[in-house]
Amino acid sequence: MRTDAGTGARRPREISYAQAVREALREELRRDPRVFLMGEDVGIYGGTFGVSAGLIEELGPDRILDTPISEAVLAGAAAGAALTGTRPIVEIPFSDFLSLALDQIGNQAAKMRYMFGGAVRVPLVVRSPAGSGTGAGAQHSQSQEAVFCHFPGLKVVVPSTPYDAKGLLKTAVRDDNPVVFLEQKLLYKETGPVPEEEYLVPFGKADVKRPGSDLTIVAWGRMVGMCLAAAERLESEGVSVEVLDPRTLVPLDTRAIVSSVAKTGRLLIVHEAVRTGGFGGEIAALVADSEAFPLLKAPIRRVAGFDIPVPYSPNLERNAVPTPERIEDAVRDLLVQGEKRPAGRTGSVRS
Amino acid sequence: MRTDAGTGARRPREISYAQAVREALREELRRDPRVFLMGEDVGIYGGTFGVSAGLIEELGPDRILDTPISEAVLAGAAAGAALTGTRPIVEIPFSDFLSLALDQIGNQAAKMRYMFGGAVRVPLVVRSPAGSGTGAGAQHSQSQEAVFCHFPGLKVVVPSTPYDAKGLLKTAVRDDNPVVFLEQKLLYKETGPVPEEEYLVPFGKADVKRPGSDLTIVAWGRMVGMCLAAAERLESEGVSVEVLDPRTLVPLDTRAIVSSVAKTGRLLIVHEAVRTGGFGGEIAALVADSEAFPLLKAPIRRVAGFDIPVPYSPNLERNAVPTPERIEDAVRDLLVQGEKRPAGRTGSVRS
Amino acid sequence: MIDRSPGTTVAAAAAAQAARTRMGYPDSLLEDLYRRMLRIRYFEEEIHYHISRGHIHGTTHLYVGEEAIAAGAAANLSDLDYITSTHRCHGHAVAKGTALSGLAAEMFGKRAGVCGGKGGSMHLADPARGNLGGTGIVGGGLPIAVGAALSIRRLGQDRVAVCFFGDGAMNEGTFHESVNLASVWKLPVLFLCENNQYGVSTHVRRSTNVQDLSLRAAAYGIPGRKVDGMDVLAVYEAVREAKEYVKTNGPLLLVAQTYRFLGHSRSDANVYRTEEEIASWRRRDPIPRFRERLNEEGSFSEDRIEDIEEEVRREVDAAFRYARACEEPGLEDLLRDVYAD
Amino acid sequence: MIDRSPGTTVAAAAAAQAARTRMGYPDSLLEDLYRRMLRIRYFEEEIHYHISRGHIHGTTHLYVGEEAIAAGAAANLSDLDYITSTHRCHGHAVAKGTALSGLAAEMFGKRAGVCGGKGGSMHLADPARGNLGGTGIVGGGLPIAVGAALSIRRLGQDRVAVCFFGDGAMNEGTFHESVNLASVWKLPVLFLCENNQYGVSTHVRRSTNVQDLSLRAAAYGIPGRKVDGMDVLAVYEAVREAKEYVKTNGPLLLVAQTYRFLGHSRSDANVYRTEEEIASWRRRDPIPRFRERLNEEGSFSEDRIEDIEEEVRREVDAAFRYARACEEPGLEDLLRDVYAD
Ligand SMILES: Cc1ncc(C[n+]2csc(CCOP(=O)(O)OP(=O)(O)O)c2C)c(N)n1
Ligand SMILES: Cc1ncc(C[n+]2csc(CCOP(=O)(O)OP(=O)(O)O)c2C)c(N)n1
Ligand SMILES: [Mg+2]
Ligand SMILES: [Mg+2]
Repeated sequence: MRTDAGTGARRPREISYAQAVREALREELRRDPRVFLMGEDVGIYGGTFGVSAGLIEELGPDRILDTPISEAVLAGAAAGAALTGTRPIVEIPFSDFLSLALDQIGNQAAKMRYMFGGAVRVPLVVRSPAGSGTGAGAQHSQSQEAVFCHFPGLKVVVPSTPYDAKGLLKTAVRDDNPVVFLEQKLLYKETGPVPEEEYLVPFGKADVKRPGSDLTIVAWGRMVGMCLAAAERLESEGVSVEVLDPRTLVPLDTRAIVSSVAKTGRLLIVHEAVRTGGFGGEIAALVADSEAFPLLKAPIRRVAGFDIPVPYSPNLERNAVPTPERIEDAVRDLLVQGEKRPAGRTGSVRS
Repeated sequence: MRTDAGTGARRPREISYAQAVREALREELRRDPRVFLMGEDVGIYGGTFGVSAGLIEELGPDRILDTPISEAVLAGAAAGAALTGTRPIVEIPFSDFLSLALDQIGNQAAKMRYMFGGAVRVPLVVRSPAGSGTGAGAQHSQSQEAVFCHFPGLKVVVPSTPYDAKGLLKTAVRDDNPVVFLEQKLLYKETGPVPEEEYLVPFGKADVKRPGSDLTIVAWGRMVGMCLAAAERLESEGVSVEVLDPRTLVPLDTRAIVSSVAKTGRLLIVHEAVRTGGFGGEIAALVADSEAFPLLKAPIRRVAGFDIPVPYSPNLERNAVPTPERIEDAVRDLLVQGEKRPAGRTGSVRS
Repeated sequence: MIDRSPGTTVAAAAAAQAARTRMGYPDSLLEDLYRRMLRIRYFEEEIHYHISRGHIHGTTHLYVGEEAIAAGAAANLSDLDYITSTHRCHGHAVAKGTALSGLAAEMFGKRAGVCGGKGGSMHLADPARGNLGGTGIVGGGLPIAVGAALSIRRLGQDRVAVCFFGDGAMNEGTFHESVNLASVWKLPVLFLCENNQYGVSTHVRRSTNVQDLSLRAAAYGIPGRKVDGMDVLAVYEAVREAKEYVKTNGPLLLVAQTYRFLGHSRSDANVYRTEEEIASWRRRDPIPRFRERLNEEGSFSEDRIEDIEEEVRREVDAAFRYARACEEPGLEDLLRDVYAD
Repeated sequence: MIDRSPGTTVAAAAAAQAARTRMGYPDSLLEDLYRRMLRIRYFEEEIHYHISRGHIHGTTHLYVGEEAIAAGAAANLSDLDYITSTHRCHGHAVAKGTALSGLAAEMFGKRAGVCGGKGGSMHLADPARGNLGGTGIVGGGLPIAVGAALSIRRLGQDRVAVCFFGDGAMNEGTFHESVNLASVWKLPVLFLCENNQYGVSTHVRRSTNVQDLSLRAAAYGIPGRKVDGMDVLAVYEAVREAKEYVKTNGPLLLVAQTYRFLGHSRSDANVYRTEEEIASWRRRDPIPRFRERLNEEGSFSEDRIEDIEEEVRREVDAAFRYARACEEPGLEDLLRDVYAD
């Protein structure tokens, strides 16, 4: 905590998302000697986005392991290590490459506990940066959280702020299950308040990033900030938008989502991943079969990435994923829809 | 066509799902010399489920290629071959192993056309048996169609009858895009009418497997038969269920689904894949944002696999995925829900 | 993370034993090796019987013919040492010392099974005894073994990880990545290839262009060795040496030549092998072969051998009787144990 | 499937030319090699300039220092032969003969780019000229090359596939699976490893335990060769021989020793290499080295060499002027070309 000059009020310092991740890594590595970090160029290079910079100098090459380029064995070795008393964290330079490790993550690590009748714990974290916007093309820009959510046994985390990134990563490292931790590469340089004291952010607890009454936006990762900015602009039009960030998709805080929608009567889901097969479908389906369903004043809408590989050209790339305009338009449209609807729509709540 | 003894009416012969797939393979291999089949043990062994039995004897080892056990290179080599003038079909013994080839399927084959600005076509088919019920455990029993649906550039096919299997596979082989063709291992021995004359089943066209007026079930693969049986039993209770099989999930016949739901006012989605992140969410979301939304008389429900790895013990395995009872109960519950709803619910149709 | 209690290897115990037979090995070791092989053989024969009668559902991959490898390897390992296994995992699980009752119960999908009935034939495991489990993914176990060795290194333990895999698995990318990583980090992993000549129907000559699989070690700068996988003592010796080597020097690739006497799995019509080929390998059956040596060269009387056989037979029979009588898991187990809290 | 028109290799044309210099090669070939290298170097220098000024967004992986490999290899290939490339793909694309204007336009994300602006730095491709494209997935191109060779075989064509990949890629599972499959099927693939000593910051000695990467060929029963990747004629010769070899015998692994003079990518702070190491490799810069030989041993006057340089310079400048002036793709292009009808 810092003291505000003048007032003397304490306010938390601001650090970047990348620094927040690094702090979580450092603290957990120092706390527990069983924890180690391995990945391509995580040592003196500091990782592809510099997140682990300085750690090898501090903790040494036994704890921060540079590896050959072989994602499958890294994920599988993490599982094997997790089974046998250590707590690995694996960094994969871009989350697109997780496809190379999917078998070890989704068919081995995720299933071992169940397959072995509960006889093991598999405490590992796979960290990897996701998202578009860096001009790196179709194979370096995807958001594939939905794929991992479809493998029971995995937990899936997508932090949207430095505060959440730090607190969730510390929770992930202490969790006894395989966790896929999708950092947002476009947020790495964004700063935000992060307490100096230790804290954890629990899994399965959504965060109301902004309260509102007319419409609920559920968004995660980089989209949260975009939705908050849209909500701000819409406020000047007299529209009150609630922005809810589930933070962890598995486990999902379904109750918080349903309550919010029950309150506002309108749901917009925003994600960067391509629409078809994205996790927005899951959330829409959960709400469409919840006690909020009869309270809906408008259709459930998704604003998501278009169903295309991420293009390279900057203008195309920017428009391949949700834009502030698309989000605002969707909100406005849902509000008009709501107005059009018959009054009898607010039906009985399903038990 | 056979002639019915007595009446003289022609009726199609009945063959098994496996035979139907084999016929499609044989016909396409004979029609086009650029087509070839490769995979582990597809030669004299006839493939893991005997689907390609006899083909190597007929067409020779240049067209039916036994391979080493290395799924990633098979998928990638198919992409490379497809780029350069041939039309490969790859068999992967169990669709669970597609995770090993996901990078080549989802990051290479699926994206090449777009990434290269439309300069190439990538005509390949990856065939693989999906589903539980064989007592083979968690790594041999999954239904992962949703994963492939989330990679734009892929088409995803899940045939539910011998007729569809044959017609869709022939279409797949002629398609100029990468197609993931998920055969249903528990259907291989099921028989059904298949004309002797050549026919194709188009992609993107849902099939009404049974017309009805009270509720729409959307189901695919092995679940279609289970839903049809449930619909039959429910009919005796005076419930008229429409069973719609999209047949291809990408491209998806959204219009057919929406029209059916607009007609019946109720939607149940049934899939064998685990619920969270399954393609049922996508369909629920599409309907919840369609012109059928204001016409819904009940929540949209999913009956799906539980969010667990597929267990081995027969009774557990059977209950890990939808059962006739769960389907029937869901239908009954939705009908009760509908009765409870206020009349004003059938609101205006969104343009 | 698994809880474990320490153990000693049979090898260590054997070394302590003074009396040595003409074969140069203590009787205790010879008996142990014979018992391990018999246990596997009888276990597999029971499985075969119950499978063919439909008492066990699902597929199975029987180990009959390959027993010398698991037995010879496991006799060098304590409960503290790790193994990773394959789809053909019964033999490894039996050899590693897990009670047959739990293994048999698992095969019948019973709650008392080593995996609570949730794993099945391809996933027999016993983490508390160092068996990190079978996997249905060919090549899927190799990275796991590397990870176990990473823990050994990180925790400063005096253990090894033995990674079983087949000739077919050797062409998976995970083989390459795993051996390479283990060699770069000099991890204590013994990569033990069971070359039974076939991956399903595909002969090793059609799945790779290199005749001697142990040559692949050169690609990783590690030693590659071969051993007659039909000779349990040869395997025992090779693994003993290899184990000492890998503890201080990093991985080693050991290729055991062997043969599976039965089909690949339940549904194999055996169209890809000749009767002569099968017969010629059956003549090298590791069990009668070792039995003869026990009898002729060892200090084992025919009576004693028969007693051992009888004992193991009873042990196996009891395990199967127990397994069949056990209760099935209930639906209340269905959703359990996906996540650890 | 791509449409293509036939072409001849520079090598074939050169062989036809009677006049030979003291170096034993026709001037036309020497000039061609020099031009290819210069084109790459100048192209990369322009990219470097525009990147550092923010005219080009995204990351890039420059090929400066490694030009001899792409140039020496491509001079052996016609438009009918295939290559697969990597994330470091500019040099391969330039060498394979694609017009610089389309490549430069792609780098600027323009609609006139070889990929319509959709691919970018890591995905330069020209399927009509046999370039099956770069890939952002390390090791991702190897299976593609095997597939191209499968088509060659199936269609009875007299072509080869040359697969470029890095020392780092050699530890990916796809390397293993691809070389193994090509060797089993004896496909006409030349696996050409550009060993620039590093995968990002990781020296090859820390990513594998085998000192001489060409030894890995032994694991697949195929020949492994080494070549000085800083000597364009050595590469030319090695690839010429290799090409003939692979056409009839199946794959070959050729490892070219080289070095990248610049950082791994845009964001490399170069903390992992010493100035001396860089300087020592820079002294082996393939371009001045070959220039000297042209001048001293060839029949090239200084004037002629300068003319060539001037011409290439103008060609590159024109390409970049063109590229910058081209229009961006419009939003109407955004959803196009995901699927072929
Ligand atoms: C990744 C993967 N690919 C294919 C299969 C199907 N399959 C099961 S066993 C087997 C053969 C394995 O051969 P090998 O490694 O030699 O072991 P063996 O069966 O001979 O003991 C194959 C192809 C699989 N289970 N996993
Ligand atoms: C599958 C995958 N893993 C990691 C990366 C990140 N990455 C990009 S280039 C590179 C190094 C590649 O080394 P090498 O193959 O030697 O090629 P070089 O860059 O030296 O030309 C890495 C690790 C990637 N792009 N793809
Ligand atoms: Mg084998
Ligand atoms: Mg390199």
